[in-house]
Amino acid sequence: MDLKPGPEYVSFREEVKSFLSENNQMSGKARNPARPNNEELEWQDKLIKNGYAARTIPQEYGGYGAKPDVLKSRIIAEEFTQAKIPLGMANQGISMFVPTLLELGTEEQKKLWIETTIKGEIIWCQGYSEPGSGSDLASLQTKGVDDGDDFIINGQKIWTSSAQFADMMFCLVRTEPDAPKHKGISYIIIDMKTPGIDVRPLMTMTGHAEFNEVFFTDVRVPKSNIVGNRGEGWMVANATLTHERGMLGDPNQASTRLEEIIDLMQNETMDGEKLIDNPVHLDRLMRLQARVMSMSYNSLRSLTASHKGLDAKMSKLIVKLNGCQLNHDLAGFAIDLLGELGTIYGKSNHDHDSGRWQWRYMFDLGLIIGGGTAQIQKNIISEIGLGMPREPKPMIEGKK
Amino acid sequence: MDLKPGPEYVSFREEVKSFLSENNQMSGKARNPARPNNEELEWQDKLIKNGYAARTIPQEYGGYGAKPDVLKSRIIAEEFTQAKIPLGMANQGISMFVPTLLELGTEEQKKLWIETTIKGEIIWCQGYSEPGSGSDLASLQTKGVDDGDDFIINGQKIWTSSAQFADMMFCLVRTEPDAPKHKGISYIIIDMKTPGIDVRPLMTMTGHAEFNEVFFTDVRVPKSNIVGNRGEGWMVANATLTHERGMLGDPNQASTRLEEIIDLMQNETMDGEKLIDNPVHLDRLMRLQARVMSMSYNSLRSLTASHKGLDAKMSKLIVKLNGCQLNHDLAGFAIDLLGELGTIYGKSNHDHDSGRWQWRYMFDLGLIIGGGTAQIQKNIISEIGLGMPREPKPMIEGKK
Amino acid sequence: MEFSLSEEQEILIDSVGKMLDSLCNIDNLRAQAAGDNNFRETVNKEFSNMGLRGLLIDETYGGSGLGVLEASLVSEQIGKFAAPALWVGNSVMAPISLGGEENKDLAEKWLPLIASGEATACVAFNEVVGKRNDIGLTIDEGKISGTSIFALDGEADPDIIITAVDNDVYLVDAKNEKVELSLLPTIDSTRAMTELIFHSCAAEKISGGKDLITKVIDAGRVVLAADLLGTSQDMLDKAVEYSLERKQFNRIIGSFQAVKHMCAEMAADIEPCRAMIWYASYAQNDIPEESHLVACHAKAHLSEVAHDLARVSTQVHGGMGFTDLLGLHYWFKRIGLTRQILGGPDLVRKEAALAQGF
Amino acid sequence: MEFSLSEEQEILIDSVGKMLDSLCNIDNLRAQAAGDNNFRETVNKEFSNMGLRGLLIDETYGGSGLGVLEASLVSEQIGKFAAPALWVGNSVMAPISLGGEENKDLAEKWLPLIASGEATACVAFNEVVGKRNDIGLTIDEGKISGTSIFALDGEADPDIIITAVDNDVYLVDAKNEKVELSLLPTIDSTRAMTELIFHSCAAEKISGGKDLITKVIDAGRVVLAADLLGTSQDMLDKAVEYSLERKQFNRIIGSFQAVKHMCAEMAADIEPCRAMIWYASYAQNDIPEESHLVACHAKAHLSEVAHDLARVSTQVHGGMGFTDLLGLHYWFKRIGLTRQILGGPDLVRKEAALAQGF
Repeated sequence: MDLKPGPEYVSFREEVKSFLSENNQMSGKARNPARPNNEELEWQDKLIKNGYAARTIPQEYGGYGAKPDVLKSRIIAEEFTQAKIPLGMANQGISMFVPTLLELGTEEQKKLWIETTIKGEIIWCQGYSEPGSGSDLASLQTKGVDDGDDFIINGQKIWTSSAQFADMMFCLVRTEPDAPKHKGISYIIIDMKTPGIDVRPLMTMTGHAEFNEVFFTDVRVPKSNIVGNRGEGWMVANATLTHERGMLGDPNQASTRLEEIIDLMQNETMDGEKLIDNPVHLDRLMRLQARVMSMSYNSLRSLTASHKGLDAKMSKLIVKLNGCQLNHDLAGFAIDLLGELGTIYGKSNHDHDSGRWQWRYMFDLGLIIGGGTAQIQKNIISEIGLGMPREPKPMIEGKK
Repeated sequence: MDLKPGPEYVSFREEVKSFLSENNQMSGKARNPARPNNEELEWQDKLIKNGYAARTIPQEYGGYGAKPDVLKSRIIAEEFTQAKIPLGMANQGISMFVPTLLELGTEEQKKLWIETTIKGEIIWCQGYSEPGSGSDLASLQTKGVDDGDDFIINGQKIWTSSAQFADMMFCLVRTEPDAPKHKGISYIIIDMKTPGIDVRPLMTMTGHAEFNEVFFTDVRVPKSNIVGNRGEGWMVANATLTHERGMLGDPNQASTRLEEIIDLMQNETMDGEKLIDNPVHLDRLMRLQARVMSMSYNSLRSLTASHKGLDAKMSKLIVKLNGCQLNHDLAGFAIDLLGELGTIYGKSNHDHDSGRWQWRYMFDLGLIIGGGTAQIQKNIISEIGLGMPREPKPMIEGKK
Repeated sequence: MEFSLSEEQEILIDSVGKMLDSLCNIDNLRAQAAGDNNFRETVNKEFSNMGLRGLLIDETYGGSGLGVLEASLVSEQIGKFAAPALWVGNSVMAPISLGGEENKDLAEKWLPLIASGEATACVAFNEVVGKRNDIGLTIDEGKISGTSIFALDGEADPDIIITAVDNDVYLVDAKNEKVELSLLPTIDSTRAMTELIFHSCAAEKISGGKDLITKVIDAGRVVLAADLLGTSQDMLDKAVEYSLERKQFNRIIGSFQAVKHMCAEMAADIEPCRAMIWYASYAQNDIPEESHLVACHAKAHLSEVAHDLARVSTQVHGGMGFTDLLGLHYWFKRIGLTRQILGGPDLVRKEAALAQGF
Repeated sequence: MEFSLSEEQEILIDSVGKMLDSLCNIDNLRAQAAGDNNFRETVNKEFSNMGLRGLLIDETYGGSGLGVLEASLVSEQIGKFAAPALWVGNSVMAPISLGGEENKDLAEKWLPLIASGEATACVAFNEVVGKRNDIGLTIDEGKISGTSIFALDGEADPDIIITAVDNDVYLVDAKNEKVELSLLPTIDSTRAMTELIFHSCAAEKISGGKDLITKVIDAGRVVLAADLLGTSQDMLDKAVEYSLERKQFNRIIGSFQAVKHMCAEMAADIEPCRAMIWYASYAQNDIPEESHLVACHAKAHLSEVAHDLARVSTQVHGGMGFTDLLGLHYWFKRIGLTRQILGGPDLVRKEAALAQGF
């Protein structure tokens, strides 16, 4: 147990700091949520060259080629955040597709896609969920019919963020209709410009379209676009699905929100009393602060484990369930603190940031549901974490 | 909607009041938890004669013979409680066995048992649960082997309160080993003095033995002791099981506890501040008070329904789940209010009633578990109340 | 003693329910969210036609002379359909404000018009419930200045404004150019909220003082609580219905114990609230000594129960609950807003404690 | 940066765990509950033999000179087995009270005896945490009068009493007839609680003042929180184990989603607490600027989590959990007591807020 950084990391942090001070013209620059503009592409390029993006991607594929070091990655994240300077891009292509390709792609696929992806020249979207296949993803129905050198794809995907501007999609398609559900799926790369692809924005409860639906009608894709072997797409996808779950429920977000809430309580008043002076509010704040702290320390713990190449086990399994709920509860608290003002959603001189809190409150509920619902998370925790049996298959189905 | 009582009930309340003032020598008399003594037997007799006990039991079986009127029963309960005068006896024989007999017993059985039971001359205990059959009661294994005019009973019962002093037991026994589990059970009357019955006190977490285990070794019981038909005991028992669940979670108990907690908060201090002046405690008190109120009003609602002979449906189904949890939470709050003093359990000049609260906190947890666990209650609410399907039978069992 | 609804009350529920059922659908809610007023106007015209607007107004003024209980039963239906009906302000708080004997002339002038639907009243009590930051009203020589936010039923070009300053209730001519009305953008497009800015605007005092303020707020809270009951009960019904249709793992999700227990817990929480609403509403007219306390508890308790229920029901709906496709979020957001108006739960519980001298 | 336990720490856990595993069983807990002291004496003798009592005491005084983190790791094992070990008072709070340079002579006199197990210390800080009703201590010309309840580790005929009055810590000769010790009857028979009555009893002031009081209470709270972690983690493990054995409806109950999710929720709640205990304990020695706040949060948060977990674990055990047959209630009650001592969660959260100037 030693929370003081070793000399190697002290000097690394210095490097990062000096790089940031040399580049403080980037400070406060917000990232374009859609396609990166030229300035961002140049910035990404510079970050890769200096090892602050695509850090562990081999140089032959355009990366920086450093060996993995979670502590250095954390230092980069911390310093960039503090300097309010945009970090390297983190889209689904970079965080999910590239790792998959590195693990299971052919040499040709790696050469073809990794460099352009990490540089931000090519944007990817993910085609996994379907309207009928959420928790039960493996039941997905989008079909790829074998037609010589191609597959002809028909079906529908949902929850595909950035599909509206993505160049490419990595997609799960049922290519072996007769195989058992987990063994009939292939992981296929699809060019979004292929005829027959229709992208429709998916409006959510927040009033925004954070996601899309993607419809496929006789979309022709060469078989060479399969990653891994035909019929093994489920296994290929799971390599990165676990990765995605790790990303949800990040405690740093909770810490930041807690700080924002404390500011709010120190600035807003009710009947002349600062909210921070209301003992009932304070008690609720302390309860939340304790949860935030415990989750931050928990992440230090699993961080150390992965740094040592150990399995963080339960301490990792609970992050999505606890983290998303905690973020949601924090937003709910902020709204309650603002009371009627907390319901303002839209342009108004009475908007004391409630719009942001309300968006978070709703979007986080989506995160509690998405990427493995809370119920699925509890199944995973009890089965993988506690060694309890899986739900027995029902003899008869549905209502008696 | 009219919470003012009708003239019939106003005058009835007067009758009760005057009866109580004529009998205020009984005021403050505690009921002997075990067998009634002579004074109690005489009192019970007087109550029956005046229609304040065994009110709706037909006169031919020693009752008062009034027609059912839940409002009058409530008035009796209210007035007796206020006058601190002991109500009519309410043991399992009176509350569960007698109603069963009235509904399904033979004329001979009624003549034989009802009068002696309601007068308190004969005390009954209930032999339903078994160590291996709690939630899944119908799987009970206590066997009754057919032997001419008798059954020979072997097995074990658990959770039998008052078995240590009861004269008789009404008991569920598997008499048809080859029938499906719900169809192989008979409801049998057993004399506790029969050779082969061994009663052992069952110590619980409270440190007291509120229940017993009862062991049967070759206990011979005449077949004429069956109530209802052979093999139909499950149906017979359920007539009263529902009745029992109605008794658990009574909101009047919660109201009384809330009053006690308010007294406590007005009398105890922390660092010189009355507990009632602590805003955080007050907020918690108000949350509990709202739950108590909603459950009291809910009971008025189902009371009216049963008075009209209607099915109270959901408003009745939730009483056990909510009521037991509420009582438990109230006890937990009282303990927290007393803090370290709240842990005192035993003779001490620092015992500010914490002994009573701790006993309730633990015993109520037992009630949450007993008489249909919270999980079973939720199954019932979702299936009977909301029309959701029953758990499908598993194809394979246990751990995969 | 009879703690149940009368036949007349059941008929009232049924007729209002049928009327709203025929008018309300997701397309209308969407159009309204997009700024179209037709839906609101249709609903409120129908309320006039059915003579509902004067439900609480004395017969002598052309109303039905019914009580807060009936107002709550109607409110529950409004909540169930997330309907944009003028109700808690125009038809509950305003009539009660003007109903007292001491205000006969004001009553004679306005109540018949409100009952007939020819006039509507906007009610601005937010700042006597609690003043946020520097928002609030002052009165000087009969003229009101300042800002009041989250006023009720101000969206339909009201004729009068009922508001409270310090310890008195006032009536203001809403057409007076010394007062500006504007809609507040909130999460809930099914219930409009209005901001009022007074520039030393003339006001008539309504006698009744602090007691009247309390009485009006209590009624408003109970009727809002009834709205929460209707909205959340409907979210539970929708969750059960969805769980019996949606299949995953070759089973309807309603056959999974986790989903069943989520629904059972919602039912166990909401069911006693119905009796609580009945009692709290009945108490407003018939048990004066309890009316304030139960009103506070009804508003606070329903706010908590409905708030949790909205989240769980959405979870049972899974991804569909999060999208706009089913429109479930209109109910979710209506609960989110109603929870906070006329006092959020913390604030109201504090009042409940005060009411008992704690 | 390394947020994990060292090999030495793992060995410490392992050896203490093995020792307690060999000594502890339900029969011993029952005998102890019935008033038999052998079990407690055996356990504490073994603690001396293993040199654990001086874990926090400087090597120069014959201790191991380890930190609060190690004390918490031991405490977690003690909690896991619900063992009657003298620990938080005698081996944590007392050594820290006497550890300061300014108290060299007292340290030289007592710490070697505590380290060797020849002397034991009872710690009475309850009233500086919070005074209930008229209970409390006063000091007049170096003599202490009054009552202190819920003193720690006073059951084994202690030699000294460390207590705090107003803003200072004091050492009292426990053999002085001016102080009476008696055991308090609590729900928890696995941890003895002592009442002390002082009749103008001579006391030596320990320098350090208010800061020392805070430092000692913080360490005590963290180590009690670690005890709660051990007790509740064990209750979760027992629940899972039982659910995999117990059958109902021809299935092990651990295959029912309701039971699985109860266990998953317990795991999700308790797991982050382990990291919290590590951090809070480490902070006591290495992050002084955070030590007070994290100590408050660790005690309050673990008290809440363990309290809920104790209830749910008992429910998973069904009727068996409610009986004495499995003895599960010894863990349940240990949590019930530990939650309340050195400050219940409400009180400690208030301190946490104060610590941040709120």
